[in-house]
Amino acid sequence: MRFDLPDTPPGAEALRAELRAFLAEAGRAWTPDIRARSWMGFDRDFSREVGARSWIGMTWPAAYGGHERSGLERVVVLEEMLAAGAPVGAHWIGDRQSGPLILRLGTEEQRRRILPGIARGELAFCIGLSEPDAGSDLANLRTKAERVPGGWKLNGRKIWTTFAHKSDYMIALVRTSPAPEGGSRHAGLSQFLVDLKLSGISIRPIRDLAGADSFNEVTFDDVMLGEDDLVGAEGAGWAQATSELAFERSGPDRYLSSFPALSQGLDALAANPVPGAEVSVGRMVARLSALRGMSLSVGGMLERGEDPAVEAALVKDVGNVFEQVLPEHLRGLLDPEDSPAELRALLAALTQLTPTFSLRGGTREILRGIIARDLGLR
Amino acid sequence: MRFDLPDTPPGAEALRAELRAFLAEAGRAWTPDIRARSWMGFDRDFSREVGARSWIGMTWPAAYGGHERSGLERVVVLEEMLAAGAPVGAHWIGDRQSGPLILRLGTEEQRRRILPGIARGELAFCIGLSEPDAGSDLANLRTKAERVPGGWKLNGRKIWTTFAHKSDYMIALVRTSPAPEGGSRHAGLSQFLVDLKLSGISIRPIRDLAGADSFNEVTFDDVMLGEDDLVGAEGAGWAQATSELAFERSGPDRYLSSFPALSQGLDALAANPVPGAEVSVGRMVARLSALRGMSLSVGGMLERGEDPAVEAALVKDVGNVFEQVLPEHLRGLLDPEDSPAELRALLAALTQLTPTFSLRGGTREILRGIIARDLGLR
Amino acid sequence: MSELRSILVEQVERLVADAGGVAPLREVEAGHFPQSLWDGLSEQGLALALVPEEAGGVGLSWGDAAALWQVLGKHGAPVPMAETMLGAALLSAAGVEVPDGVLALGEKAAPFGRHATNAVKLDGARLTLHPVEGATPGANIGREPRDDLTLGQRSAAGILPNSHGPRALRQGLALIRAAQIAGALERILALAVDWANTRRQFGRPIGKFQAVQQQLAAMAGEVAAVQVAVSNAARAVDARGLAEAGFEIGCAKVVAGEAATFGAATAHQVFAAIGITEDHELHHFTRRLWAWREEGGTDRAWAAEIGKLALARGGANLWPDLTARDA
Amino acid sequence: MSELRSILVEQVERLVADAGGVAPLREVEAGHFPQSLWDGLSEQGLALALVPEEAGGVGLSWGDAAALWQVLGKHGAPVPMAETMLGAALLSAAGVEVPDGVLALGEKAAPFGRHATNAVKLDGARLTLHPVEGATPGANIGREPRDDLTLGQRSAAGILPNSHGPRALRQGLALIRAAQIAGALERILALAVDWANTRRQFGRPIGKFQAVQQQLAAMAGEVAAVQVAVSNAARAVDARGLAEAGFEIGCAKVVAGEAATFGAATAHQVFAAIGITEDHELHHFTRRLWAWREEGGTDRAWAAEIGKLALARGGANLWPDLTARDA
Repeated sequence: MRFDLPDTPPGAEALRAELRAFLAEAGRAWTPDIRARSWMGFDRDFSREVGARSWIGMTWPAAYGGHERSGLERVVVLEEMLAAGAPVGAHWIGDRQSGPLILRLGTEEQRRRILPGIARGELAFCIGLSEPDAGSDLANLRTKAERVPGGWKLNGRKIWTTFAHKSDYMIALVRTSPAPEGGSRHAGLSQFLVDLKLSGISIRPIRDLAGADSFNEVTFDDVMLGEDDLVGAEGAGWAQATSELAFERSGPDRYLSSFPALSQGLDALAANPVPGAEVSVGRMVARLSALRGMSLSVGGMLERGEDPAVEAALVKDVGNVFEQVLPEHLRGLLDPEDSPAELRALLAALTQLTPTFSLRGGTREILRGIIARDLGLR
Repeated sequence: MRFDLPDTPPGAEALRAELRAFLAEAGRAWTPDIRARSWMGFDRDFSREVGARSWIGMTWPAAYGGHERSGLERVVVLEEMLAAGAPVGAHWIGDRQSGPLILRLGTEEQRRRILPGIARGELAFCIGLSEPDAGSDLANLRTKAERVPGGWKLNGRKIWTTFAHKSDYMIALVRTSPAPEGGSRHAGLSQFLVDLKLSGISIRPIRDLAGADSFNEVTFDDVMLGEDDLVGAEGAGWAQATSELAFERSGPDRYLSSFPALSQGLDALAANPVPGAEVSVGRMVARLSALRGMSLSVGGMLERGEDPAVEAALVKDVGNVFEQVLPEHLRGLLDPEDSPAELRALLAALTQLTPTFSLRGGTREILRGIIARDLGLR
Repeated sequence: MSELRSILVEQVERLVADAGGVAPLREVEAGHFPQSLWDGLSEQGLALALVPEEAGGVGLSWGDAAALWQVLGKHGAPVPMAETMLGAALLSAAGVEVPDGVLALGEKAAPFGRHATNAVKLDGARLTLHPVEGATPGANIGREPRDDLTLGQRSAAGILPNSHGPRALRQGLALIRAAQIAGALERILALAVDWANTRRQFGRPIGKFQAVQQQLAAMAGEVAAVQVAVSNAARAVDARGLAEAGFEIGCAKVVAGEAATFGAATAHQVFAAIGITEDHELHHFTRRLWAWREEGGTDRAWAAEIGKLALARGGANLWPDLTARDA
Repeated sequence: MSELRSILVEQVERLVADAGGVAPLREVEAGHFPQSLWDGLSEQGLALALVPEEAGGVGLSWGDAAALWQVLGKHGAPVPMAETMLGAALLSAAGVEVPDGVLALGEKAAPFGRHATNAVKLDGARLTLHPVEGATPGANIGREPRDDLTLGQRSAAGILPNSHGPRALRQGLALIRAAQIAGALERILALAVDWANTRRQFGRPIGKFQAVQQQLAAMAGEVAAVQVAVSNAARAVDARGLAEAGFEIGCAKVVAGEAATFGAATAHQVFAAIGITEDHELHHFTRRLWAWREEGGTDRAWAAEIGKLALARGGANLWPDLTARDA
């Protein structure tokens, strides 16, 4: 493993200033629950505004609606959005995963069809990975697409699909041929671009423990896909999806989810000083600073075209622990009876969300397994 | 699992008072290093004094030098010794493990030969379990005793044997017949009472990282044992040793090892108040109180003749974590520069000792495996 | 466990199970009071369980009561029976006749206050009883009613004996919550073990994975610690009265709060996605664990109190104080 | 990593390796100074590495220096080269000619003070150089010399520029220790991985057990965090000078201290009994980790400082402040 801090991109200061002005204005309307959910919050109007300001698809070619800026400038945007707790869920997946996938492996037709809409903040994506019998163990996927004249016929069921009920498209990983006897269990999987308005698709929202409906179960019943809905190479879906995950794991969304609580917690502690609180606060701030450096380093590697799969797993592992314990640390400092109502509400919302932090993008056990292999444990 | 607090034995108050007076006097001579080592410290003079006061072999029949008191009175003695950080290592193993084993499973001859000496604080014992190729995995033991006319011939090597170089006897677990093909890997092991003065035994002390020589490697080269040195049944050694371990795991030595530092830390904090320290202190004291309750509950079960194997594993697991983090918690409160020299020395000694806490009596992973099985994980 | 206690525990277990598992929890979280569960428990005379027999009650020990609260916690039982038991015990101790129905404790964020006919207030040693005239609904993170009440003129008053002390309400509530936490932790541990034995990943039950085993084993240790701490606290109340059991109650609430945090996180980690769905029963217990650790004094608040005491008494007294409190 | 830095790192790696692995560590812990190792490093001009070229030094950046200190830490190199580099940098910055030989930093518990010919003291911006006239030997938990010195009359003096600030010595030492911790952690992680692949229990290497894998993976995350925090701090010194890099240095020392504690515990847990023997090399590194986390300010002390600053600046400034410090 190897972490090198990248240089700050030119113009970062000005970009940050623009973002902060925008977010300060937009943020007036956000309740503690919205801030706590941040990228788990879905707000199409907000995403369209972000798109209008050229902050989605920032690194993509102009031909596809992108803005041809550097990856590190993009990181500036992501950081600022998350630090403010902005509800970025309607464009997050498209900008982070689905768009880059299509740009890298999609056909020219797919690029022109999809990317500009994502960049405008108008097309929302979800990722169809998990299934009832395949959570962490994706090789066990059963949803399948069969070749038929003119395209593919999709049947099966995806679960835990975030925002499927509000999205336009899903990138689905499904089986297109059986795993070869004695061969890799990961062979025979392919990725498809699925328009969620197609007939044969039914979407059932699954309410979560906090009462929100971000998850879904999506059923495919003889859904007809065109030839041009296959993304990348047939049978290469596993490798494609895996490199997508690596990309996903290093972003600031892996350590900033609880940040709004820290920021508000500082004010609560300044207003009602708690003896000795500075030590815990300093420990959280130090770790935040280190995590930001780790995440930026991976950003720099991605920018240079390197493959930081393990570094990304490390960021997510250390970052998730931080996100999960941060509300607990604050709770250990601030007695709820003495805390401002807004912070109390934010902490209550976070408490119910934190269990998800170490699930999305791979469970802690899976990530640590990846890291262990890289360390040379065999 | 099931924990019920036992009633305090009658006379406990008076017994505690006696012990405290004795320990206050004896403790004048103990350096921080001695207090930090506590039951890892070996002091034959001290053990003889403890024996003279009838505090060893307390529950054994008078016929074997015991004092026929209750197991809960015995717990009072153990607690007071450890809370004071007394160097009890010269009689600890004999009193806790080897004596009870011989009392339960030994021959009448063995009882008369051994127990009175232990109770007087004169016979010191060590336990020969680990071998170079068998640490946690005791089924892999290679040291073996072969039947020969008149007894047994012992060959092999034991390692990590605490105080072998200062002890009189070892209770050794060795192979007396090969593990049956396809049968239990634990079959064919037996326990022996080994007089360490026998010819053919060589003992090499292993210095530990703090420079102390409590560990040893013990080599047996055609050591001749008598018929009457077999303890318990031939081939039943594994079960015998395992039930011994369960007994070992629940004692106050599993959560009190760092207690002297807490006690001195309170004084240092009272002298130089640290804002907010009371919260950490309260958490440590609360956990100490709960652990004491858990340990006493197991003591009560043993007294009633029950088999608290899992409860004992739980005490050791929770207790070891407490013992290990306690010095770190104190370090998190007291800057070394402001601490009294004696506390600093005590913490330095403990820092180097804490890694051993989760080894002796079974590693954390092994213990948790035992607990998981009992929970019904399969 | 005494025979009486076993019988009581079994009775309450059965009543709560008969009420339909998590059904009453869903009911109360949707805004309805599970009247039949309340009635069933009331008919057993549970509300007066801590009132001495000579005063018309059942005369249970606090140890027995804590065992019952643990059962209530194990089922998340969404009725204020534990609170009512405490209120009745205090009223009776102060010589006030115990009214029928739900008793609210205090007037701010009172547990199930909207369903109470009367509320108990404590000021120093002076205990007063008030009719509940109105309630502003609120809820904790477990979605249990926690209401701010409008109380009428006191309808009765009395003086608590010294053995109860001016913090009897807070201490009693802390012990209740610690006991409920012990029960809820026992429940989610059992749920997690079942799930680990059922759910398959990578071709085998996840309970076969060492990482899962180690986490659940560590959780079992925490559950045991809370159970012992709660027993110890209840025993101290029986031996010396509420006023003199603050240390043990505080220890129980500290250990319970820490274990609730760790246990909820561990269970969710084992259950992964399914555990955070509304349909699954897990969250009824984890949300209550998160709520209960805050009520009756947080673990932080109690730790500060115990810690201050220990610091004031000094290192040489720590061990003698601890052992001197053996009930 | 720049090419210059790679070459330097490689050179120092080779010199330290040539000195015989842990042999010099055993030597110094037995009371002897590993003179040949010191001489080898000195001959490379390392002592003057942070002195600008125009002042006769090598003119390395702090980033380069931190990389070297990490290498020294990785080998536990028991010579005060990092301290001497810092002393020389400060002397040179204050316009004082740098004397040959070991430099002691301060006079209380001075690292390797008994082997120093001169000592550097800082009072406000005033830096003074003194001959060492006597030493009362002491040691840290790593058994490295930490001596109280008797110093002679100052032999030279100068004023540090504002860019260094009155805490330049403490901050420089904090950065050194954080970098050494990063290196030592890298080392014990590698040792633990090797051991896990070699040591067999229950018929397979212990590295096959998921519990061991998960622990070492968690440790790798901590190692990465320290490395990044150290790079970030060194970069801040290069960009803004020591005086303005207190925040980043403090962050590095906090993260390093926490990681040292966790990493040493984890490595010992993996190594079990063999790891706590004097014969095994592990403890040379874990004892140094325990010692180094205390020196140059504990993680607690630095956390308090950073935390106070963050509290004074308020929540709204936390993120802007953090990003404004991008070097």
